[in-house]
Amino acid sequence: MSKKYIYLLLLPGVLFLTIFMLVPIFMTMGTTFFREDGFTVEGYLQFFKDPYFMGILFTTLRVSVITTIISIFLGFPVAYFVSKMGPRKKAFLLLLTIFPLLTSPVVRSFSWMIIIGKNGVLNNILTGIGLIEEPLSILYTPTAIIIGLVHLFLPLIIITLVGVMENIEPDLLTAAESLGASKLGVFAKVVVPLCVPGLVIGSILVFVGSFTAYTTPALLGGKQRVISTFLYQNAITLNDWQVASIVAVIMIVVTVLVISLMNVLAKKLNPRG
Amino acid sequence: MSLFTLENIAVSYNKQHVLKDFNLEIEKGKLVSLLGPSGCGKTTTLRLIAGFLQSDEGKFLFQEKDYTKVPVNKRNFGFVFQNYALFPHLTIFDNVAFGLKLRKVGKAEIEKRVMNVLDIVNLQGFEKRYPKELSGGQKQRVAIARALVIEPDLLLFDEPLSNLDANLRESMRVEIRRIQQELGITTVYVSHDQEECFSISDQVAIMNKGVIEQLSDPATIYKYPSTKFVADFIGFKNFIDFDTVAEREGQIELKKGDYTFVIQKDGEMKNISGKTGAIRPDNLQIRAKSAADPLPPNGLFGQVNVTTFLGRSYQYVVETAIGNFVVNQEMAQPLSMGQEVILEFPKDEMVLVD
Amino acid sequence: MKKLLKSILVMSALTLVLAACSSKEGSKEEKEPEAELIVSTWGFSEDFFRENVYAPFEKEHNVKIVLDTGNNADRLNKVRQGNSDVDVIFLSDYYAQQGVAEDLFEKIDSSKISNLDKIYDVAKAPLGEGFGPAYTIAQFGIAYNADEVKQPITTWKDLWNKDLANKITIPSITSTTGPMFLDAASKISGSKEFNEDQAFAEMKKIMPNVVKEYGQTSEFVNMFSQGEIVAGPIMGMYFASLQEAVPNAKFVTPAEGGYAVMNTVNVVKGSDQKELAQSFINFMLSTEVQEKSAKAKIDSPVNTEVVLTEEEATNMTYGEELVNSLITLDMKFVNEKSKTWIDRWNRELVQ
Amino acid sequence: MQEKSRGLALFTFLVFLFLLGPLLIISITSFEGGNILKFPPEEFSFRWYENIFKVKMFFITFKTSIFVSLAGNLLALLLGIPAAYALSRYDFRGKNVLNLIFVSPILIPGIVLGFALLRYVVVAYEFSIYTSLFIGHTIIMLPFVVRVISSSLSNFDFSIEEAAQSLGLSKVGAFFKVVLPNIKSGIIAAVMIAFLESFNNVDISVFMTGPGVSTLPIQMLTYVENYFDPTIAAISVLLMIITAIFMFMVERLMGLSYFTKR
Repeated sequence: MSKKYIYLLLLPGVLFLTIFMLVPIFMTMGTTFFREDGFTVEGYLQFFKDPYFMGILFTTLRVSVITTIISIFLGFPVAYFVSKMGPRKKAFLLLLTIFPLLTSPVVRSFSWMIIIGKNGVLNNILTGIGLIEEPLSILYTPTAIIIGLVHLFLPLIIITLVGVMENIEPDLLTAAESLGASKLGVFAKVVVPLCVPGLVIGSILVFVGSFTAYTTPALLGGKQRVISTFLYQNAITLNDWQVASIVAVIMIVVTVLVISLMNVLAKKLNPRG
Repeated sequence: MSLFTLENIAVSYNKQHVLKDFNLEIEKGKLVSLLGPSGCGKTTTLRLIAGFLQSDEGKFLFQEKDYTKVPVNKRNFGFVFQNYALFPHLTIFDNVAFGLKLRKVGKAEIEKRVMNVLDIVNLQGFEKRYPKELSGGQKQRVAIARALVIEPDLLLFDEPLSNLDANLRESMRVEIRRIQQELGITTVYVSHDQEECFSISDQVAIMNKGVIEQLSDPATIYKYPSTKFVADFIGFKNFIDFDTVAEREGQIELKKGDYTFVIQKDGEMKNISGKTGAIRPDNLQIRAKSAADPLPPNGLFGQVNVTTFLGRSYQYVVETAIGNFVVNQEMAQPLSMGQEVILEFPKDEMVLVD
Repeated sequence: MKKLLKSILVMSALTLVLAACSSKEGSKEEKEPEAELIVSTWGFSEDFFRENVYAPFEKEHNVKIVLDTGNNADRLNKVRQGNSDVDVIFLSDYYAQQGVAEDLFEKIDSSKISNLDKIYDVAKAPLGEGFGPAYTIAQFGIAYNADEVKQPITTWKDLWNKDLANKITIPSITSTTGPMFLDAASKISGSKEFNEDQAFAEMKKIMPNVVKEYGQTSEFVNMFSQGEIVAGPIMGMYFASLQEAVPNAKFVTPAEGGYAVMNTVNVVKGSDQKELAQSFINFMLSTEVQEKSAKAKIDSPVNTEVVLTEEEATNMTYGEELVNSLITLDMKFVNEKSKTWIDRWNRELVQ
Repeated sequence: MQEKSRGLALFTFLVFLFLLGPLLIISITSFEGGNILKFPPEEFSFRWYENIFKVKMFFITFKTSIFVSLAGNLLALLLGIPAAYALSRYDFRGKNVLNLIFVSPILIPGIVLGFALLRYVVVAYEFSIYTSLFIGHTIIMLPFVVRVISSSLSNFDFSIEEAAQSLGLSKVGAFFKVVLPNIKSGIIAAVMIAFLESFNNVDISVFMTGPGVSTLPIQMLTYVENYFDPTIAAISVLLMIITAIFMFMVERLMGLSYFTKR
């Protein structure tokens, strides 16, 4: 049994991914740099000089950052609570967390359309109890996108953090308490630092997911575009493949950049070394 | 007559030689152990014999046929794994019958042979259970039964007892030896536990860095290690590198600086080419020295440096003019630190090694 | 090793077979009758068309009609990319003009389309001789919810009213009626001729009122019935659906004038069903189909033989007089400018 | 102290309300009898469930989705199982790069992958929409198949495979008779997780629609843009039921640990 056959096992899959994924992606990247007259970064220069595009890019980045921060703030205490539960309750709560994750994003975004619309559940309740007179305009605004994205990605951060928190040895917490730390002190000084790697992974998942999400902004977003719907519009509605390709490359670059930066951060902050 | 031979085998892993110019001959019906520290190549040798890996160079002859390139599944060798390797999805019966089914044995015959072998390993009544319902020792016996039932030409054990607790290990090795002798199956047994190897083997091969240092029956190895590595490995902790070695009147005279030692040469001691004397801590004689004591023959003056209590005896490290020696001694009144002592090297306890 | 190789070969062969099957089975599934006519359309009132247009046509010609639905732009682009096998395409005049300019359509043999004689002259060949006729003329006007809008809306200008902040939608510039609304903006700026800069300046002023642009009119209907918007410019043919959801909805022809939207049918170049496609166009223009869709308030008729009662004609673009009163844009001009407009629209308005 | 953990419990409850409330509301509205989605419903009826079966495109796209997900799943298994086996069984040069290639479909933004596929596979090679959907979905399923099966193989003791060989099975035979039966639950879990990933996919499918061909989520997306009746709510309920069944099966087979390990 030589090593050759190991590669033989991998060959079909690698070949498939190369032909149908890597080659198309690299060709897409290539076309943004090469025109009839050779190598050029003209397309990108135009892009970054263009306030319209930069507006879309920054809106998307802003929405993604806010989504990530909200998800962490909502997800962290919940993960802590869940990880403290007994095995049966924990399993049940995890199932409840995972369930939305496996539900179609179309369904989840649509459910928010029912809730935050002018005639939606939320406005009906608020006007019903007399808190407001005019219904709030939430649907078709960036706020709506953020709500939808938090709903989409919050489970990811919860389960990632629960996974990390489960691996914190209980002895460590007892030890900290025996050294005189209060419950809150234990949480801040021991639990939080030990969760950093999980927090980073979770943040990557939420940020990258928000940055590239299509369904939620397409359904809940209004006149303001985000980068993924902008790519779609250029590719399909405007048939401008040059611009679509540049947007695609920028999306890949931002994604890769964020993942590598966060990984560096994770290595630096990891208290376990 | 030898059953199989490994000739000039070389195996390398990541460009590092694990075995090089490796030779081994094993006789039919014998239980041969490969013993050595981890990384010495014993498991590699066993896996090579089994066919799980192939040598870069050299030949493997089995019953005078070239087996070098024969795949595992065509070899008809039984292999018993360290971690049992039972099929978790099959019952004990199906685990044992696995090899027989592949050999297209008839149903009734399978039934008979499986029950028979379960009887041999004392596991009657377990055939309907699944591996996870068995204890470690029981699993190991199933693993042995599964390897035995195919009537293998060769039985291979890879540290089969290392996952069992001490008591079970002792009874299992007796069991293995009993079965092997009853059935007369040639067996290669790998372990890093000396006691285990010595107690069950016809022959033991002590390996180091991909080479067999000594292949002999256990008693010979125990008494007459042939190399410094073997001696050290089996508990000879004290070594003296002599300047000269001379044979005289059935005795050997050794010199180290100003000191002269004499050791008995009996029939079994073959090695007099070596210049290193070796002796076990248990065999050195130690006693306190009073001011007037002269140096006895085969003796040295020294001073106690370290004392450790071993339970049954005390262990001392004694500093002498030609180096430090480790001595075990049962004594009511232990020697104290810095005590002047006399060491004596009994004539018939020191051996010469390479 | 040999066995392993063999099994890998078998695996990869399986994979290939599977891939082949998937593509075959895909088309086979739809291929119960002999021929297949692929029709690219909006998907609006699909049930009506399925029952009253496609089914009878399928039966008569023993053909299976397969639909590709979506907005004008997306569907035209699929034809541009040349991988859609579409035979017949329904497009508004604005998009059809692009298709003509890019040589995407077959010339039509007018002798094969006998019903052409029965329709309005303006509808016979709005894109030029030999290209597809308009099967309906719609009016682009304003709809509003009378329950929510206090001052009745009568002019385009009324949509700029500050009371409507965050309460209207406008057509996206990439949709058919987008340029028409831009023209309306130019008109209310006071300019007689179309003035691009002034039009965009006016557009900028209306944006605070806009919740979301719509790419497809059904989105308008959707937002209107959900209360997300209370008014907006829309084609008259969709009014029936608005009224269904909001009984007090009103449709008006603005004082500055409504616009004519001609929806055309064309045969896509390279179609292997040219004959059948022309029969289909002929069928669309037939008195029978035109009358049914008029009475269902789906499409206003272009066939002059269709006679409607006053009630039936409400909200329909019915009668030569009305048809002639509608403003028509020079689609060639629109086409030339559209790239610039889309660009300015995106840059200046959507922020 | 007591106060604090009660506060935490309340907070957790509110977050779960946020996560599950919308899904509950959508389920309730699906029973609305009227034409317009309302909450709470004014009259109770199953008519929108019936409507699912009346809208032909739902049925057609449902079939397409099922077909694409199942066929893609099969191919992903054929490509993914040997790869997962090689990646978790052996050490070899380039292993990290190959690992990266097999997870990259998760890392590359779906919308980018969809566009690249449209441009360089659908348009460039004139593949049919069906074939392209099938290819695209196989790509996005592969990393899930490889990951889930690898994690199942990482718990597998490969000496069992050697034991089977020493008893007379060939390498391939040992794989099918001993390895496969013991990672069966991992494979089923992989199939289900990959299926849900593919079945719910929008990013890639949105670029691959053609005459009469589209996937259910895309059809739902178009439908939501055009109609606001409770049909989508009704479909959502059916999809959630399927999801729940799949999830409980995965939980039974692999335990929840699969989901928390990242």
